[in-house]
Amino acid sequence: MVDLSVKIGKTVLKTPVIGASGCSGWGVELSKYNDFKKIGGFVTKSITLKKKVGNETPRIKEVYGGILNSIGLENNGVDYFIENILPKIKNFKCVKFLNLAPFSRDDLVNMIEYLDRHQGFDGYEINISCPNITNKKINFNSNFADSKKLLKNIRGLTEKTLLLKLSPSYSESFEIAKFAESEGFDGISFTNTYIGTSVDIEKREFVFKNVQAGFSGPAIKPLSLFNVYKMVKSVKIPVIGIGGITTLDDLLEFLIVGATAVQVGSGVLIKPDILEELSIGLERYMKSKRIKSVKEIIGSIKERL
Amino acid sequence: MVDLSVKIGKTVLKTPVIGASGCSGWGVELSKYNDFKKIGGFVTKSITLKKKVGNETPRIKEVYGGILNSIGLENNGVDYFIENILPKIKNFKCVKFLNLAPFSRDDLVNMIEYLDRHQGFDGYEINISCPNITNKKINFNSNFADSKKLLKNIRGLTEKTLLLKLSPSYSESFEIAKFAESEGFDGISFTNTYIGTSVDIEKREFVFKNVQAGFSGPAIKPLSLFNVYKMVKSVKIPVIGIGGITTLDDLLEFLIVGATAVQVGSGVLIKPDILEELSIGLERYMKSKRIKSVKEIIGSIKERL
Amino acid sequence: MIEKVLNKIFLTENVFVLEISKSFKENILPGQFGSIKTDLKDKILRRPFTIVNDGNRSLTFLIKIVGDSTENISQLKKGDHVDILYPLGKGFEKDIDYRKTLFVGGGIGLAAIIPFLKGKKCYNLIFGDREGEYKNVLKYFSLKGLYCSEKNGKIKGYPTDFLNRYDFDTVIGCGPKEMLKSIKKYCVKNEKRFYAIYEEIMGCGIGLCNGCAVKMEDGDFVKLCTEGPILDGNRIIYG
Amino acid sequence: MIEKVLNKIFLTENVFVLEISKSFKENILPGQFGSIKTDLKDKILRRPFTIVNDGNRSLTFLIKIVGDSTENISQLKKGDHVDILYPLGKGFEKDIDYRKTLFVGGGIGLAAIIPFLKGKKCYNLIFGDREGEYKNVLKYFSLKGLYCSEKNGKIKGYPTDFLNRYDFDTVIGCGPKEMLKSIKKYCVKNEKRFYAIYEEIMGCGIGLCNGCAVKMEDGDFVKLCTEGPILDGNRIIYG
Ligand SMILES: Cc1cc2nc3c(=O)[nH]c(=O)nc-3n(C[C@H](O)[C@H](O)[C@H](O)COP(=O)(O)OP(=O)(O)OC[C@H]3O[C@@H](n4cnc5c(N)ncnc54)[C@H](O)[C@@H]3O)c2cc1C
Ligand SMILES: Cc1cc2nc3c(=O)[nH]c(=O)nc-3n(C[C@H](O)[C@H](O)[C@H](O)COP(=O)(O)OP(=O)(O)OC[C@H]3O[C@@H](n4cnc5c(N)ncnc54)[C@H](O)[C@@H]3O)c2cc1C
Ligand SMILES: Cc1cc2nc3c(=O)[nH]c(=O)nc-3n(C[C@H](O)[C@H](O)[C@H](O)COP(=O)(O)O)c2cc1C
Ligand SMILES: Cc1cc2nc3c(=O)[nH]c(=O)nc-3n(C[C@H](O)[C@H](O)[C@H](O)COP(=O)(O)O)c2cc1C
Ligand code: FES
Ligand code: FES
Repeated sequence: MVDLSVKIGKTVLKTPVIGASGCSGWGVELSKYNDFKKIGGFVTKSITLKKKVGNETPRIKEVYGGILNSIGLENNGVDYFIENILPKIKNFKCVKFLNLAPFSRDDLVNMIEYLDRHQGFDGYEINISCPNITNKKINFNSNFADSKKLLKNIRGLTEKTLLLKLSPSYSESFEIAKFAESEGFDGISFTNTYIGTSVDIEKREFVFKNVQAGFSGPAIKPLSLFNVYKMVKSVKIPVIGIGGITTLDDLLEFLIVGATAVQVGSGVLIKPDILEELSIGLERYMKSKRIKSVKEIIGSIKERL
Repeated sequence: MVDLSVKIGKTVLKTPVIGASGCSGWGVELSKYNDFKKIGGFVTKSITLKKKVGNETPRIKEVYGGILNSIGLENNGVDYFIENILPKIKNFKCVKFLNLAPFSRDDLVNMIEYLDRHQGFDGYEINISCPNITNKKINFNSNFADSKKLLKNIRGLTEKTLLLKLSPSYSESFEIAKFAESEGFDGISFTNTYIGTSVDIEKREFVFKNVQAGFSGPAIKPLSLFNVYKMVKSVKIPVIGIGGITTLDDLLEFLIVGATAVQVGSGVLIKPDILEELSIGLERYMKSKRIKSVKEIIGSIKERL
Repeated sequence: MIEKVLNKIFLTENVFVLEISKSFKENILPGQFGSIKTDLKDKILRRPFTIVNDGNRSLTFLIKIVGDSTENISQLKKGDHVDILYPLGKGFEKDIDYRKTLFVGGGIGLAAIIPFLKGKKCYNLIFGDREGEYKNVLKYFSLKGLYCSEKNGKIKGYPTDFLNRYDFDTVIGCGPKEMLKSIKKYCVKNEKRFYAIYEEIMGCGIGLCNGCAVKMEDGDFVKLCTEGPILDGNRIIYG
Repeated sequence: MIEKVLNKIFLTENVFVLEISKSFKENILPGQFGSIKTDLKDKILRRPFTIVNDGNRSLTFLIKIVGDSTENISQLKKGDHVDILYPLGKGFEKDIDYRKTLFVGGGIGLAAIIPFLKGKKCYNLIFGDREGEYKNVLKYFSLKGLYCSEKNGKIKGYPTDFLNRYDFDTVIGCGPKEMLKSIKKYCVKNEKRFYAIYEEIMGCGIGLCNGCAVKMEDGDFVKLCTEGPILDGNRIIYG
């Protein structure tokens, strides 16, 4: 038998394939298309302290090779999640991370304190890198000092696995990742979407009311592959590689440069059973190459020094 | 008749469509595929002071929706250019910019002093943003102070049109652009390629010896469109929009967000007559919409304040 | 889910009927749709199409060519494979009093109305056909109703100009946003119920992405793909 | 340049002959190639293929399916359009003393040799056919020579094992890099001339991008697409 399992903090995932936040809904829809016993897990849609109405439409636009999205973290807040959604996903057989999108340090502390009293999930992915929130003040990822204040002593609030999700658009991300490592975070989810835009030529207007939107999908894979390699070189804690993964080759490339696991976002929107398909594909590849454990692949890149 | 002409510094281009550096060779090959009287112009391959041998092969790899390249500024140096190439391109009927890739301030000063004694070209595009030169010391674009030292008082060396080519990978690019504006540069060419990579799964090696390579083509258009919009907001001098332009719609999007002209790179490698085709396409579009001058399109985006 | 093309008939220059095999046994309710992924490599998202007829061994779609994907689908031949997720969306389960209900269709929006009229003898239908292209479509599905068109055709005008000719308490309508907007105005003023079969660009089509949000009057957003596509037309804020 | 498919014949399971119309009047020299852009939306670069025969109203190619673009080209039907730039590359203009010249082909590399042998009665040809798939290809182009294959076939071994059977002063060879490498070793040792028809991944194919560089012994790089594809095989450093 081949061993596809990977460990991040206290969490052991059966396979390194995870559904990315915002593209996995609350897992309920996803469970109809994937056998949860055969995938690593998924990350929930971003949860904010209070209910958050999303951005104006259009929120999504297909462009050559990818998707521009400006959803705006639409969700019903942490209380609604605890009452209506957690009960439904508690018994899902795969790993579940809750993505938290704080607008202040208090938000973050309150959310973790509310949630940590409950069971049925494996940890938190703190999202400080949403490109669709125009209020600059709370764009932590772009400012090292703000991020430090936000993340200081968060570790002490929970025993559960703690991940930090970062954006590729700010060089500060690498410093912030090192700080999170020193604060005891268990892993870095890298990257969130890239900042792009689109123009409606007839109307001479930006397609999105916020002008900018998050760009994702196969078109950005070479960018994320390099970013993830750079992040693997910057921190010792596990890095979860994200960005344009839709095929087995993509998955292998990210593992080879050193990602401990990967997240698939846009890929799930196109093919909702892709998480199971990639896990099975990886298993077949390892059998055909007589690779006993996925750890033999992770970071197996021959460095040219 | 519709007026497609645009002005950058002292240079008037018949159309806003320019062949990008590195994808237009020395113009000689390009002249076989485009009627030079019907295009804006082209930028030559990067010229270095002394002959520069390019990187090891492979130097180019097609990926989903784009091209990764690690050419490494291969050229025969400024003397060879003056003796063997300039004579051949002097009488081409379109605008010609010489792209200079200095490894030091002396390089830049010497090159301009050699070249400025000659006629047959319209100006210089200073390239401080090549991602395929691994020697960090000369990666000016990543360091504001180094760039300032490099660009200080260059303006005085030439009356010809002076452009600065910048990379999207460094937030410093916007500060450097403002400094160039204050130093009297005539325009900003934005963006150079994005940094990406690719892995050979069987060999467990990076495809490119330098690990990183320049990513270009349709896949990165939404990123460049936003970057160019941000640059237009940062400087008053003309911005030449570059990045993934292959269709008339792409060209119109860049003009609408405020680019005075555009450069086409990868698009030329696919369709060498694209410069003429886009110029004719723009003319037809303007006639059908009864737009008399391209200036009515440039920056016509309705801003949402 | 991979299904097979059974039949394809062009009714007009750019509107065609597509029939594909049906492997799932679930029966399909009016309003439910399928979401097709073409093999165009540069098109990422699936495209949604109303299931016009559930022939329990086959599914029928009525598709108008408006862009690359619909163009690609129009070139499928018998036996070709179709990558489709179905049935999606919430089906219409309320009973309909056909004597008191007015169906209003505009252009290709007619596709969403057809499932309601299957096998029905008498119903009230107003159909707006801007360029007068849909005559064969009505004939093919043997639909009868007040046929109006701006350009040619006996009765000139928009569908909404003829609402007052009918005595009804409910409208079920599908078509361009301007048409739905003026139906809403009429129904709110005259206190009529209005079910709108709405169209908005979709991402996943199965409730994962929040990309298909439709703004309702209380400022809230509703997911078109899982809570729709049939929504309360009187509360939609038409963008 | 848009040409039309005139004829397509499969000679083996994945090797086919493609004949397209020729609108340019220029005559084609051995070694010159055409560069085809398929309509696969996610494939950016053109693919180069040797012009195997210049029939002054048509061009012939011999193509082996190795990936998406060659697969796509193999599905073209009569009358379909082909987006192709030609003639590219520097043609071989030296005259050849066929008695003193040895042609060596490996696998699909044979395609680059064929133009040299057109209409020639006697020539020396060694052809290496690793999996023994090319018999029909040799027959189709009525080529005769020493046919060797590692697996089946009478004569076992690599083409380069049989060089010493011939008396020659020049080799013209095309095939996998290992084969070219061992031909170079032999030719340098025995002071023979060696023209290698080299293959490397190309960008533009017309001298714009410097992407097709081939490293030569003096450390310099040579552009395969404009200065090749026929190069001095004794000076190439085979990657
Ligand atoms: C619930 C639902 C049911 C539908 N049922 C049908 C049907 O039965 N028959 C049918 O022909 N079409 C139907 N549509 C519309 C169909 O999905 C679009 O025509 C299709 O997505 C266009 O894809 P394309 O690639 O050909 O065009 P694109 O290149 O994607 O776009 C071409 C043009 O069509 C517009 N467009 C694209 N997608 C949509 C959309 N979802 N809604 C409205 N305009 C759009 C674009 O703005 C653009 O102007 C339905 C849409 C929804 C949301
Ligand atoms: C000057 C020249 C002449 C050629 N003439 C012929 C010919 O007459 N008949 C023929 O069948 N092929 C010929 N080739 C090779 C042909 O260009 C490649 O087979 C084709 O580009 C593969 O495209 P693809 O998308 O099908 O495969 P891809 O998906 O691009 O690649 C599939 C595999 O083929 C390899 N490959 C791709 N391009 C090349 C290349 N240019 N050279 C070597 N390996 C490559 C890749 O590394 C990969 O392993 C020639 C190449 C050159 C440079
Ligand atoms: C429609 C959509 C919604 C998303 N919402 C979130 C979100 O709420 N929180 C978050 O951290 N990332 C969000 N993302 C980013 C993805 O998690 C992922 O980081 C990004 O899309 C890159 O991966 P991909 O190319 O596989 O999609 C969203 C992406 C998309 C396409
Ligand atoms: C093969 C190749 C070689 C290039 N060489 C140079 C160069 O020498 N100097 C330079 O300033 N930019 C160079 N570029 C960058 C292009 O000028 C352009 O900025 C970039 O490719 C983005 O535009 P595109 O998407 O239209 O290609 C090169 C690009 C490619 C693809
Ligand atoms: S389209 Fe994704 S949630 Fe409705
Ligand atoms: S392939 Fe572009 S220069 Fe040879």
